[in-house]
Amino acid sequence: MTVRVQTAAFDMGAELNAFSEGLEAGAVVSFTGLVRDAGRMVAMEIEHYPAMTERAITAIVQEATARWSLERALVIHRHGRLMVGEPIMMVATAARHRAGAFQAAEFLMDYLKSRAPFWKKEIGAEGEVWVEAKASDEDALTRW
Amino acid sequence: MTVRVQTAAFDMGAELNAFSEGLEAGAVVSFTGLVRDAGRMVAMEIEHYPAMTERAITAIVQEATARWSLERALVIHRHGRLMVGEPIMMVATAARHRAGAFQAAEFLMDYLKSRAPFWKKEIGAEGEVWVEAKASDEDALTRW
Amino acid sequence: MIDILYFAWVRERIGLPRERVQTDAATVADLVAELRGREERYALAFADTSALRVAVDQDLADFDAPLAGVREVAFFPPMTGG
Amino acid sequence: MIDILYFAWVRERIGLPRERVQTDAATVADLVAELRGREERYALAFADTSALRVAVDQDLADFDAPLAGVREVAFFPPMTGG
Repeated sequence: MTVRVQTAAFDMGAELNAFSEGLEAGAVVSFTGLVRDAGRMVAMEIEHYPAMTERAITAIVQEATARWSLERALVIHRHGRLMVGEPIMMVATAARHRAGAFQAAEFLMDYLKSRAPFWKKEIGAEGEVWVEAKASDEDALTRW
Repeated sequence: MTVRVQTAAFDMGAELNAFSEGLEAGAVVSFTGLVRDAGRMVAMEIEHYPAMTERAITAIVQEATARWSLERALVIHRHGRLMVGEPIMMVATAARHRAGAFQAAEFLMDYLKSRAPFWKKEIGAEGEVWVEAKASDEDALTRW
Repeated sequence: MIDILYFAWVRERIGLPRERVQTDAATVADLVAELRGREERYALAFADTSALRVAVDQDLADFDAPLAGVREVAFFPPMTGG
Repeated sequence: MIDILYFAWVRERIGLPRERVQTDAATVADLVAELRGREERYALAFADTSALRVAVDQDLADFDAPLAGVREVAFFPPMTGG
């Protein structure tokens, strides 16, 4: 299990290859979130709660690992200032079969969205606005 | 949309990076299937139906692209002789939001498993055996 | 004339990957009945059609699909891609 | 003494990221009531607690969580990670 919280950009392809090296599992799922250009946005600023972040993510990853018997799991999440098109975060899961790898990755994403202490702010030419949590993200948790 | 059917190995990380280059979408999901060591297996032989394969996969990818408004979709599937640990195939999807990217990738996998003309044979020290289709894979299609 | 293709264990049981046959079979099922009558190896390969899948001109089809105008029929076990 | 941390727009409204307070509040809700009484900016930040989340010693908690033995309380809007 690897959990990294960092300001630095990362190479999602290199991460996926390193994650898959020497696996016994047959199924690897990855999710990468990129800064999407939502209109006049020029950058995204991500704030987090350092003392809590790794601990909260680690607990989520441990739960997913146990529940879907993952051979490996990876979460990378950035904070600080990010440009449009840059990767924000990445999740990878490795399991014996595809259903477990997919479900674990979706579970991790749903929990990271609403339970990991990150807050996104969109920086536009005309000002800044905090991204509001979506009811659909909170609802997504009820399926687990 | 990219569909590739090939004998050559591929670098999943390089593929994921190329796939994500310049995307406007915010969510990228990838699935990679690896040759899993199912006991005394030494290799996997994958047969396919050349005249039908690309056409069948293309139809599946077009359906997924329309249904989940994908910005991009990628399917790579190998045939021929593969060693344990090697990637067999890869799917990648890019959508505005994570739910669409995940669903499209799972849909593509479910259809590739049961509707694309590939047949796997496990080559072991003591003989060869055709992989049998699983009822669970056929059942998985009913959810779409 | 129709090209008939065999894949995976169907190919192995029949002992060849493809052949061209002259047939008046109206449907895939009629063609299967004709092939079964040829030799033991065909009878074995087609013993249980519920274990087989068929593609007509490279599209998945049912065993009652008509063969009029068809150029290629392929028989194989359920697919195991992905 | 309890460390109180503020994040995102809660931090911006109150104007500081953290402060140390002396309090006899028995629960998070009591602490919120105390803070609201301090100054207008606190009253504004805590006007609608349904729009806020709280962590007690770095674990998500409810507003009725007790504060006995607690060293750190954090207030923030619903998280938007991922």
